[in-house]
Amino acid sequence: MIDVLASILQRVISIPAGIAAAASERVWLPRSVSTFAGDIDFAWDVVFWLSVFFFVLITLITVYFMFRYKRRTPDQEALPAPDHHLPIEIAWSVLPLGIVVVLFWQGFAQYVNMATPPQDTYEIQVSAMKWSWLFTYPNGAVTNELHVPIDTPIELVMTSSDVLHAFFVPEFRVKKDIVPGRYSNLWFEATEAGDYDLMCTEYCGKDHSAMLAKVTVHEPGGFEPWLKEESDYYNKGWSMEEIGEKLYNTRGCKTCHSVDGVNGTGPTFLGLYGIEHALVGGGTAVVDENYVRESILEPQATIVAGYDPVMPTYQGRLSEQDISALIAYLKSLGN
Amino acid sequence: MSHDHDHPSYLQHHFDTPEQQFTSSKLGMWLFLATEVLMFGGLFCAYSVYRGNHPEIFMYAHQFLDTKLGAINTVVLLCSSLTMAWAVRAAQLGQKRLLPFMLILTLAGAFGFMGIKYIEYSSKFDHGLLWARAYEPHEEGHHGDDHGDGHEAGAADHGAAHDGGDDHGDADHNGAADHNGASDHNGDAAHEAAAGDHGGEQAEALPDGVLEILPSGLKVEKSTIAPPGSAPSGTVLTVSDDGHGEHHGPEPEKTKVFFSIYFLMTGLHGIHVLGGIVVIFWLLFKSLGGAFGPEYYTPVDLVGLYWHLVDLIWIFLFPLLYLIH
Amino acid sequence: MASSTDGKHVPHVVPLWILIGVLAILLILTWATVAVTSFDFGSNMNLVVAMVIAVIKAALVVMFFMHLVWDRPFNTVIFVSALAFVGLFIILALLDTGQYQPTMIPGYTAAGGVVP
Amino acid sequence: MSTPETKRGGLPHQPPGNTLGKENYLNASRGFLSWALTLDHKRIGLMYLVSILTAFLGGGLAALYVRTELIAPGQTLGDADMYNQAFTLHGAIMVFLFIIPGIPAALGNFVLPLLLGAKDVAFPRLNLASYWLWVCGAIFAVISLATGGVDTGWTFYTPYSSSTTTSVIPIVTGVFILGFSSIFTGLNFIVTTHKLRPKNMGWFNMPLVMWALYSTAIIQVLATPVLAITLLLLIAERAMGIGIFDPALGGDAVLFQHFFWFYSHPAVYIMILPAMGIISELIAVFSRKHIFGYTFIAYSSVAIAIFGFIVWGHHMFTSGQSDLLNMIFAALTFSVSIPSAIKIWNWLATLYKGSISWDTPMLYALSFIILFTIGGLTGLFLGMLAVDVFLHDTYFVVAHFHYVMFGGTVIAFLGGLFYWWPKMTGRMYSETSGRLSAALIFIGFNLTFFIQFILGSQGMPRRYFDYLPRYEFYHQVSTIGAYITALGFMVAAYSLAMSLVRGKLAPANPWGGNSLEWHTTSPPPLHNFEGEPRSDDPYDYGDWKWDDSVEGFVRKDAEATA
Repeated sequence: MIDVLASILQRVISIPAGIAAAASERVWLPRSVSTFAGDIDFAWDVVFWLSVFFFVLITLITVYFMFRYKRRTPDQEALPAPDHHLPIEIAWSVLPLGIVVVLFWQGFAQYVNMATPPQDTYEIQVSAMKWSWLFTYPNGAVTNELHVPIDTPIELVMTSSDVLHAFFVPEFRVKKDIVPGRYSNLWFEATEAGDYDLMCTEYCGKDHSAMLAKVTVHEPGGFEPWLKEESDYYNKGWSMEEIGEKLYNTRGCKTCHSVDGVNGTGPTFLGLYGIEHALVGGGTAVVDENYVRESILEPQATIVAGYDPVMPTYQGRLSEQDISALIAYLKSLGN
Repeated sequence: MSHDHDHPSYLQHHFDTPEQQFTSSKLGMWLFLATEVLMFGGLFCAYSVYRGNHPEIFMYAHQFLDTKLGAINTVVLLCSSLTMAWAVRAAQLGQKRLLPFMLILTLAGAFGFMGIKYIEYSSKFDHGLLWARAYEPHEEGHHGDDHGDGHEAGAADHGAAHDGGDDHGDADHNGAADHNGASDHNGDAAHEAAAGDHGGEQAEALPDGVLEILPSGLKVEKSTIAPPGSAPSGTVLTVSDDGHGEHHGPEPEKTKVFFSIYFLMTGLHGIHVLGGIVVIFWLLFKSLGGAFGPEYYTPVDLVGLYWHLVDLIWIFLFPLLYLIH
Repeated sequence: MASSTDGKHVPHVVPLWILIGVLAILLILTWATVAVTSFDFGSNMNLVVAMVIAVIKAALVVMFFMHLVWDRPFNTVIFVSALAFVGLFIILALLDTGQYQPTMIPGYTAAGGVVP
Repeated sequence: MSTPETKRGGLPHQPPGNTLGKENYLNASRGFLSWALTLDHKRIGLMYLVSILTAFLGGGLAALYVRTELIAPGQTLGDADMYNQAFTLHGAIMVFLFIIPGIPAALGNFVLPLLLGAKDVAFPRLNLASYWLWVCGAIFAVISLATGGVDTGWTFYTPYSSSTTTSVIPIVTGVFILGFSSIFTGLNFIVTTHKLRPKNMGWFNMPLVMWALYSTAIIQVLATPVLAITLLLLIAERAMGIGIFDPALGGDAVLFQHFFWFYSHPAVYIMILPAMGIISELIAVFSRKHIFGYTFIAYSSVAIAIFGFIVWGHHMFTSGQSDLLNMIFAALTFSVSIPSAIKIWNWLATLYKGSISWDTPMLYALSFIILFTIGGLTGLFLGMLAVDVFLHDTYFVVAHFHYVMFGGTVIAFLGGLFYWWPKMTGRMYSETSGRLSAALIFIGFNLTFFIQFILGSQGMPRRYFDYLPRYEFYHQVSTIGAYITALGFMVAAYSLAMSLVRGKLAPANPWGGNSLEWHTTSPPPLHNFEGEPRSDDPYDYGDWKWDDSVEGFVRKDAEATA
């Protein structure tokens, strides 16, 4: 408790420094790094300055009246003024109508842009699950971080294997829910190389806020070599343990299973192989090849005591070879 | 008090006149009926969405409902609606013996409706035609696996669903009556003995792809499409109906959603009928004590409105669930 | 309709012949709605016919059994607006789900998470 | 007015029209059952008030937990599960147990029959049933908390809600029951408004808060049943696996959102409309000036109620709803902004040349105008399709709806509470502490939530237990604001609680209002009025004049106020 209070106090003390830091950055909106981000920012600016105008107007009127007509003595009566005025009332009913039509049009026109992908997009399959992302490229390479070439329209075909998730990269100004049982599509074209944060914005349970990934926009010519490097681990002369480690890092295992002995959403992999687990509903299971294989393909079949049944199946996401590699890696983590 | 000179016992203190009290109650009741309409509206919406997107499910699955029983139930409910309206009239006219009589007739209709609903439900339970998770269609008369005639083990568990039938309704009642209480065909030895004979024998001399011909003329066919929810893939039995070509074909995906909707809609409606039974009993009790007359019959009127709304919902449920074409 | 100046409530009594006549029509319509299922009117016309019959039946019940023709108009307003909102709900939901049907994955079953 | 009795119980200076120590609704009968089974709308209103304030305390503590957790990235107080349950609890309690019944069932129950000059609501037993249903729903919420809590968010989106292992069924059952409580209140109010007005009170002689409560009641009656069926389907989904909403069973997850928002968007207007009604009263009374544009305000309430039904899809712009529907709903959404704008302009016109008092209720009303303006204008951002795609499910949305729900409804609720407090209890609160609470809440609230607009525009998603370091500063400011707001509430609670102990006795009409509740004593007698109240224009304050000896307003035509 004291620790908590001390850390909170420390945060409070650091606030002035935070103000200085925040003031040096742009306050509204992150950088715009996609082809349509600029248009959306324009729509934002329109409604932003309109809002500032009306906010200042209404606040000024309120505060001015509040002081100008303040009641001085308890028996002070109001000054004579009309209690209705039809032309004025009609005016301030109809004028906002004109304004909102403009706003609707701004929002709608940009939306149509975002909703219709151009011809010849580069298509990447996105698979969202609790609580990680997998990206499958046309050549079969699979990663857990998104890499895209610059200045190329990218189309994402997204599926979820469990609950609702959403794909959101603030700098690209794109967002789309990923609905289980459906294909959700989204496209964008990045205009600046660099690393950006991909976040899940549809609440999906415990580690919702940890369902992050990096989006790397490659410089021209940088994407193809990277993609080649990422595909086909088995012809690189790596050992099975090394491939297993690579898979562990890129296929979402590490979101829930650590290799440092700390149990997370799932049991740690360190020293896991060969031990005997107590299971939910009684009984035990020895962590051997068959058990690991079953846990990957049918994670709901046996649940280790003390954990929730939240792991998605990797049926179809990992090949037999991949599973063997992961088992080899698990063995290398010892017992 | 503004109404101290004329203050009937039924007039509540915050109303000035019986007229005001009556129209208030009536307005309140109509608002309540509006909430009922919107509540059922949600179910009708779910129904429309699934029917709009998967007409094939509805075409296929409605065959398992018994049109004849549905129609009889419609008639029963309509008649009880008349007796209810008549009861209101009797109360208005101060016919103190006719009122309880009409209420009893209405109750008879309500119980008749629930009785028929019970028969329908138990038939569905026997055939495993239940909502999604419990959906496990199987044919009562068919017990091939138990008799070792070469069918895949477990086929009967998730196999043929039986026609409940607009055209073969009689076959279904017989089936339902015969096999009542024997839904667990693996555990009920007496039933197996009774049903085993024709099931086992017929299957032997059938053309390829057809696993069984039922007495009603239905062919149980082999299908390669597994109904969702049945775990292992393999031989699956479906029903085709030679009489009407449009009912042919394998079971569509998501058929179980139809039965989810069927049970929800008829179930919620059934609960409303049960609620109606309770309040009509209360009315009956009060009317026997002579509580209602021309000057005060509000409860009869309001319960009447409720009962007619229950009837009204059934008027839509019947064609939407039973009469799909 | 059922009002009087001194606030005493005077009921409106529905003549018996109307009640019985309405039931007779309802029964005939019930027979008709079953009978028409054996005809194929093409595309969705069978549904339309069934719904038209159901609406007529419902209207008869509401108007006569439920006294709405003799009742205060505001009660009709309530009932009709309830139906209108249901209609709005169904139409917009149908419009939407119909649009996104093509994106559905056939045979989808969830891979992760279980129901307790 | 009855002849004054001699002071009893050693009460200090008792102004005429104060019935403490004499016969009033509070002491008409005694004992627990006389409250638990009361049919008196005033007592039911008070019971509601105490209950929803208890719920508010619970929801507020959950909010403070959430804000404290977020003061730094990573874990501060508890783990992610704990955080998820805390924000779910905060949302569910505040929405279903506090804000929806808040103004209509607590304040509305107390004042609605008084405003109409009626003896009670049309169906007093139904009213009592509504209260006990609320209690029942609250008990289910507590059960779900006791059996492991819920982590779905207050929206219960499928398939998460149909697959999580937490206690979803109890809380959904609770909300289902609360829905019926809300329906009964709405039904009662509609019938009361129609049937129990005095003979000379036409529709356009009603106070505007009546129009607001009436419009709210329409929504309660027409929308809440859809929530009931949605929750029923959700329960069936979990218990029976019916497959309507869960894709794993053949259902459609987006359909759930249609169902949910068909209720929950109109429900937003259940929350804000009565608040607007209260503000219309406060602005007029505390300016001592006839409300400007009565008809426009009255019709705008009804318009909001009806438009509220056709815009639900704007919660689903990124949900996978089709482009066609996105477009339709985006266009319809803006329709709601017109009647809201009308109200703001009319309130400002009412202030013009008024005699504006700075009493606590008025301070709340004035802060309402500013906060609701921000809430409404930021709604424009979210109504614009392309901009909403960017802002959806970020803190911008969180800030927006808190400006409407908290800056709007809660502020108006507090204003109304301070306004009618003398009528309810017969006691005046201390203006000093009252004004302090209004100022603290205004400052704390803006600190908490304005910063969240920036946070959201930077892309910070909502419902995040942990966040990227670049958002830290904004979260810190927000958390500090939350504590200042909490302090403001403590001051408000102190102010009201102390008034019960040592508050001055309230006159019949401390503010100079002319709606009918000010024509009876404080607190009112059991049957509300002595004789038939005389109703005229509720916004004509010319008949009342300030009387120093009473410290309140008295009728000019009253010969002797005794």
